[in-house]
Amino acid sequence: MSTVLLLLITGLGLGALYFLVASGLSLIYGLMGVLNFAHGSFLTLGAFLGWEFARRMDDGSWGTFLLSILVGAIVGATVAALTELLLIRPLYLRHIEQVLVTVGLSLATVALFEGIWGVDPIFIVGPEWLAQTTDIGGALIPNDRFILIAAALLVLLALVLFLKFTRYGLIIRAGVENRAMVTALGIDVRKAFTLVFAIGGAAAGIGGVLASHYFGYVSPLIGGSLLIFAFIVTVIGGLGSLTGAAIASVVVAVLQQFANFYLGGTGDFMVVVLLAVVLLVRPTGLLGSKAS
Amino acid sequence: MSAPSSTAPLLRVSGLSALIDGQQVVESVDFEVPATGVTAVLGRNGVGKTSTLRAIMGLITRSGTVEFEGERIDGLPTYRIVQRGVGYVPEDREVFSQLTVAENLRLATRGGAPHRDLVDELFPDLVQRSAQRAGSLSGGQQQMLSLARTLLNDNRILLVDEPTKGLAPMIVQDVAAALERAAATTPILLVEQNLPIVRRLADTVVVIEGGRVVHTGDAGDLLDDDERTQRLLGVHTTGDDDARTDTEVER
Amino acid sequence: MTLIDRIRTARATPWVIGGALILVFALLPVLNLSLPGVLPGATYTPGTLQLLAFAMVFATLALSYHLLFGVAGLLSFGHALYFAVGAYGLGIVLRDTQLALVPAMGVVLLGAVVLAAALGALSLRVTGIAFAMVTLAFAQAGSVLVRRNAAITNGEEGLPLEVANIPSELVGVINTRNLYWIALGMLVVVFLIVTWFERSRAGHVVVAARENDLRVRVLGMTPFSVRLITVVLAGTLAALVGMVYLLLQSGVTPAVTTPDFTLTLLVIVVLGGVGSRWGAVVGGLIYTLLDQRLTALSRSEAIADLPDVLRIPLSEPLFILGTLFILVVVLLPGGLAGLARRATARLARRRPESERPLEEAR
Amino acid sequence: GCAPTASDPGTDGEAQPAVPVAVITSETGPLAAYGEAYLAGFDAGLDYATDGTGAVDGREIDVTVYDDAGDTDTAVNLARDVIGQGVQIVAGTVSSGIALSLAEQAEQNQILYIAGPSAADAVTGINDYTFRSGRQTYQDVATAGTFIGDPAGQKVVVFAQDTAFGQGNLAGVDAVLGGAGAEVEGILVPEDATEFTPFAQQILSADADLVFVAWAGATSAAMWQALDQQGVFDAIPVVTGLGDVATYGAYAEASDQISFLNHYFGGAAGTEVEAAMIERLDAAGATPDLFSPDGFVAAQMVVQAIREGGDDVDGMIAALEGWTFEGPKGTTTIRAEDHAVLQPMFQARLVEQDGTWVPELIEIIEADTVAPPVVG
Amino acid sequence: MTDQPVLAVEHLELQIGGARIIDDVTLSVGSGEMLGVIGPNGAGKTTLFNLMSGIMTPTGGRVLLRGDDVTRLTVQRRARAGLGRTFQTSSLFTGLSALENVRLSAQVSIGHELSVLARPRRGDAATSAAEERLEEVGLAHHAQTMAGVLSHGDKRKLEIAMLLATEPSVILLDEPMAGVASGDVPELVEVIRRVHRSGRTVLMVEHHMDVVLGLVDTVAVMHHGQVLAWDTPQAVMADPTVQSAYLGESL
Ligand SMILES: Nc1ncnc2c1ncn2[C@@H]1O[C@H](COP(=O)(O)OP(=O)(O)OP(=O)(O)O)[C@@H](O)[C@H]1O
Ligand SMILES: Nc1ncnc2c1ncn2[C@@H]1O[C@H](COP(=O)(O)OP(=O)(O)OP(=O)(O)O)[C@@H](O)[C@H]1O
Ligand SMILES: [Mg+2]
Ligand SMILES: [Mg+2]
Repeated sequence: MSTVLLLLITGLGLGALYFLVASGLSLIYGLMGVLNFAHGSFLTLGAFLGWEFARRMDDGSWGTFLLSILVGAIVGATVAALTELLLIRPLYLRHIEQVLVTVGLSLATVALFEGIWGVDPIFIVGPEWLAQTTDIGGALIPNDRFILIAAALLVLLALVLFLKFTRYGLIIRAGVENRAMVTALGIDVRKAFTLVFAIGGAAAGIGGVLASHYFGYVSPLIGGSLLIFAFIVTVIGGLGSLTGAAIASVVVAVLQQFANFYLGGTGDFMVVVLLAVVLLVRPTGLLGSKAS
Repeated sequence: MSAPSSTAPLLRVSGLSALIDGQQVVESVDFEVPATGVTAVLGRNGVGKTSTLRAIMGLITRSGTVEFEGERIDGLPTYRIVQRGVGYVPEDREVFSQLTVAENLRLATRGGAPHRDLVDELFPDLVQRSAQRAGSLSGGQQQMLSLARTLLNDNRILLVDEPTKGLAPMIVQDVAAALERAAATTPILLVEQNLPIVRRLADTVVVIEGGRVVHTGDAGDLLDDDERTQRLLGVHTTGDDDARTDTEVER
Repeated sequence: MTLIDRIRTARATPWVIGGALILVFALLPVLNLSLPGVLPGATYTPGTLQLLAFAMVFATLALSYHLLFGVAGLLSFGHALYFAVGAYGLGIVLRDTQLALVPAMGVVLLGAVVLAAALGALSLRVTGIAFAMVTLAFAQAGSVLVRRNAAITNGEEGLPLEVANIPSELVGVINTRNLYWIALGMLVVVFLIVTWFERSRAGHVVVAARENDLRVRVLGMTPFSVRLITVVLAGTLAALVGMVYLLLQSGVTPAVTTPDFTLTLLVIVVLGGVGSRWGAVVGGLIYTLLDQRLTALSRSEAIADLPDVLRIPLSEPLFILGTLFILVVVLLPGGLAGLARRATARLARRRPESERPLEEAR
Repeated sequence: GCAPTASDPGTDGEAQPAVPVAVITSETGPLAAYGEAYLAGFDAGLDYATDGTGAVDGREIDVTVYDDAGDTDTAVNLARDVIGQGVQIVAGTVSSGIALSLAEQAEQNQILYIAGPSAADAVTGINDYTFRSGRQTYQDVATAGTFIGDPAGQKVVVFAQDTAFGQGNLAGVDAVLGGAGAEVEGILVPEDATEFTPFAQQILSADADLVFVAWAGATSAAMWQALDQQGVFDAIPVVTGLGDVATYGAYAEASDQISFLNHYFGGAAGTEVEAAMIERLDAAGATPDLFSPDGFVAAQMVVQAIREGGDDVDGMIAALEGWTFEGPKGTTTIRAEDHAVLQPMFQARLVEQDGTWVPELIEIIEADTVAPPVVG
Repeated sequence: MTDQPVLAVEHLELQIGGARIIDDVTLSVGSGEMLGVIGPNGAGKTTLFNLMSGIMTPTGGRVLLRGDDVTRLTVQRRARAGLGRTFQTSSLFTGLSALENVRLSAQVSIGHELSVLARPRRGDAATSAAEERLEEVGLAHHAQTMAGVLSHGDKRKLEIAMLLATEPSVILLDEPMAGVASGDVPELVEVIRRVHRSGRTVLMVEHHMDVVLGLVDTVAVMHHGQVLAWDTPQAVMADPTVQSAYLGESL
């Protein structure tokens, strides 16, 4: 049944992309309680600068491709850290305002990108191999899906290790609940917050470069179009649970694939229904522990 | 005014004022904490005891000078002040309710955990519940955790805000004993409503009213002076008031 | 100062100012005032009246959103849905039935009440960010339905207003002033309704439930019911606004069903100052005027001659708007209402802390 | 005439006042590029039609351009503003949704409206006051039909997005080719889908004689890649519409395997008027593109309306209805019954030239061959 | 212990993840009676109150209010049936003024509290009732202060004022004296006594033993989720198990 296989594996690839976008979002949201609307912009900027870098090199080589991912990560981390320092930090304790500032940032940056790079999509090419396919059980799977899946697994692993083996996870969870008390234990909580933002931004940057290869173009709207799915995935997965986000990414993407194909293009609709059902049945999401 | 002491005071507060949302809650407070013993801050509800402690810790915006070991710390951020060895036990427990007991303690640990044994001995309940979320602890258990977080580390001074509130009489005795022990090496600035405890621990008292210091002096002198205690704290320390407020644990 | 005192004394002045403002606004169509740069022409010209009416529609919509977000503390990402129900509902009823305008509006309002009650009851089973996401989901589903069912809604291309059963006084550019007065009237009425609700017992309880849900229950009240009342009221008012919008714009497109549209409302309410009715109104007016006029500004000669680093950002209206919004959030806590309050406080010497009105203490 | 406001100056005895014309189109927003091409074409057309004077019979044409930013509300507000100021001629906009709203305003206020490159068939025949200056979806589809010779007995798959545009195309193909005996099947992909591989599989299994792809927007690159990867091009001939210059890169590997129907590309028509248009565009630093003729023709229509109709809207309408003239694409007729613009269309292919893809004409399709049926 | 208990629990049980927080508890209070609940920290006192008031649902057993089984009723239904409580950690409408807090509570007892049409006014029944209550607990001077910024002790007093304003017939007080300045304790004791004498049934958790002993008719001692003793104060105090489990060695 090669169609089912095709739907499953491409669904997995799409899920990997969702997770790459959602991971940073989930990290920031889960730890800091900031629903980062500007996350899409981090992603877009990563994609654009990754492309700007790649086109200055000899297009199409693997080295360029990998370096452009690195560029995306660095760019994402830098803007995210700056955002935290300049916009989020001054709004300490004002959660809603923190969210709003990111809304404003996303509006402004998308407009700015349009001013700089124009509104039209810019079509891009990567290494030859990415555009080719691999035959798996009769299904021709585009190769870039494998890259996406591998990258998503690496990011998941890296984030889980970061949270498990450093104190930052603890500091930030405590800091979100009662920031003053963390400082009263002798800990500079602000540094930890900036770091988490930077890491989330780096994940977004990586996601951006890979997304641009998946879609075949970069455009100022590339981040925004993925953001809503990242939100949904984050919430379905459970607030603050990276593994939850990973599972939810795959569930959402596969559901979307199948519904689009077999149920007359109702993919988005089904995802929305899934979200509503999950929230009503289990408000904390699949793996979320704390109620909000 | 201050307690007779051969050494220089460890903590000197002068002209400390604090403003919260435009309201003066601490007004030009002066006092000193000597290098040993317990200094108690007393006063009725809402007079500014907690605010004074928070101002020293840099948790609210303040003006005036705070000197610790001869150096000014009033410009430092809270975490720097703590890193210098100023331990703080807040009034409202402020445990991290989403974290487990063990995580709360782990977070609080600064450079090893020199006094883990003391804490374990003092609050066996916590050892037993180390995997429980702090938010589901009983009120008293949270209070223990809050104390434990600070007693865990080596500190040069302790600022403790109503440590015995909500604790059962038996634990109150234990905590008092622990503080007494700690005070032998680490001076304590203590806010406490339980006068028998104050009488047992404190050497010096600072009485606050309306955000100002209205009395500083020897603890015993004040508590033995019924008329003055009545005036400053609204309590009879002797006599037979029918609520017998001060004899709570003495029997 | 408590609510009760506020009703009695301190708020008398704003009401007087408000009355005067209403009068001035009501007279604008017969006056010849100009505000170059802000308004496209003199106040009696249809273009200006149209713009002002459009801005008032948004101000009113922001007021209804204020009920949810500012009063009940419910962060909704789906308020656009009810606005769309009003606009699309009226458009469809007018097209497919022979009902006259007023009965048609009645039918749609009824529909909005039912829908708000049903969806509200469902989504209020969760709170906080989960509530935001459920409302987002419902609105998103609505948006998909509107875009996909082209046979009913005309899909992407938008639904035009069928004018056959509409009084001719409401059709055409010459009659813009009538629509303007309707928009103004609606703004005033909705403002009064919102004010009344906030000061009613239920209004107080919903604020209390925002502060401490469990406490409300322990006192023997049901936060759910009072929140549902708020959601239904806000949804119905939004539908009303949607209907006036349809009349004013002679049509509606799926753009008003998107979460982005709700986000705009959020931006407006914050710009004006969360919790402040006046803030919502002023925020709505200013935002819409900026939104509509910045495009003209960004095309101007002055900007075209600037060097690239300045020209590129400044020729993007959304960039200016977004940046402005960020600045307000970061630098002006409490939005415009907060600014106004601080200014008056400075004038009247420092007001004691205890006089902070209910809304701002969050 | 029906002057909309009392303050309308009408015709005083003094020297001829300028004729105000409002052009409302996207200069910013998602369709800004189309708007730019349209405006450049409009300027060129005005220059051409007035012989460089910018005036008709000594009356200055006073064109003001407004930016609707791709937003319907903004466009309606602008329209009502200019109508309030007494403007009787409004042209432009690149989005069908906005065009329909403006058509509504034109009817309510009885002014002349000439829609821009908005392709929706619904604009045709919508009301007496609304005209268009470009082609409509039906003409695209009909052009696609010219690729399969005799449609009878052939199977055609329409691969499109599930949007008004896509559904319009499917309906069009069904009418044009289905009517001529072809079996038409639609594969409609949800607008927001990002993964097209399974749909490419679906095309293959449909086993058709021709695939007509109607696609707009940024996802086209990924869509074409999916078709290529799954081997659709090797199996079935593929036809689609050739978009503006910016999209030439979207077909990538697949470029030379696709047959294109085309509304216009620079140099397609080879007419004198086209040469005049390109000359003026070049002078203004613009490139001839998909929607240059739409602007150009709009300006020609404006000039015609003013020349023949003066200040009277009904007169303008009468002047345009049934008007046949030489446009940049060739001989063009505005059909009196429903204001459809009958015009030649093109078949094209992409060829590689100096590392980029450029269009090359295959054949010009006569206006009559692709004329839409009369509305109403 | 009277013939018709106003509030009773029978074989009440609560298990969370294998831990028995409440273990087969049977207790009852007769009309107009005052029951003190004491016990070490974490014994399950607050949990017992949570089960009684409906904030938590038991895994076994029943809660009876005036003979009716209310085990499955919501918090608000029980509150409407006259069951009122305070919280160990103050739970207030922090963004509303003290008066507003109490007025909302009074609104409930007066009725039509969810009316969209009725508006509260100065001098209406709810408002004057609220003002009286604030006066009663000694918070009149803070009527306009935001509840969230009140000092700790003042919050405790506000809790009681809110409770009284709902005119409950059965009252659960969870450590009402914790954090109240010793000078103000007698006054609050007096308030509670007055409330009790007006015919209300009171259950009180409190660690201030002399407050408990001075007020209550009966004492229940809890330990590890069980009722260790349930008797007159004198008998309970004399019980050696209670001594060792709760009071510790006296000074
Ligand atoms: N955020 C705030 N805004 C305004 N006033 C405040 C704020 N926080 C505290 N206050 C006021 O400051 C005063 C001092 O409070 P503080 O908590 O220091 O008192 P306290 O002496 O510790 O009282 P208690 O014995 O009840 O704990 C109180 O009157 C309180 O209302
Ligand atoms: N989820 C849980 N897992 C394990 N134990 C729990 C859980 N939730 C509560 N507990 C325990 O249940 C016990 C009951 O707590 P409760 O708050 O009723 O005590 P309390 O008698 O009121 O004590 P205090 O005097 O300190 O307020 C505590 O020991 C607490 O740690
Ligand atoms: Mg205090
Ligand atoms: Mg307790």
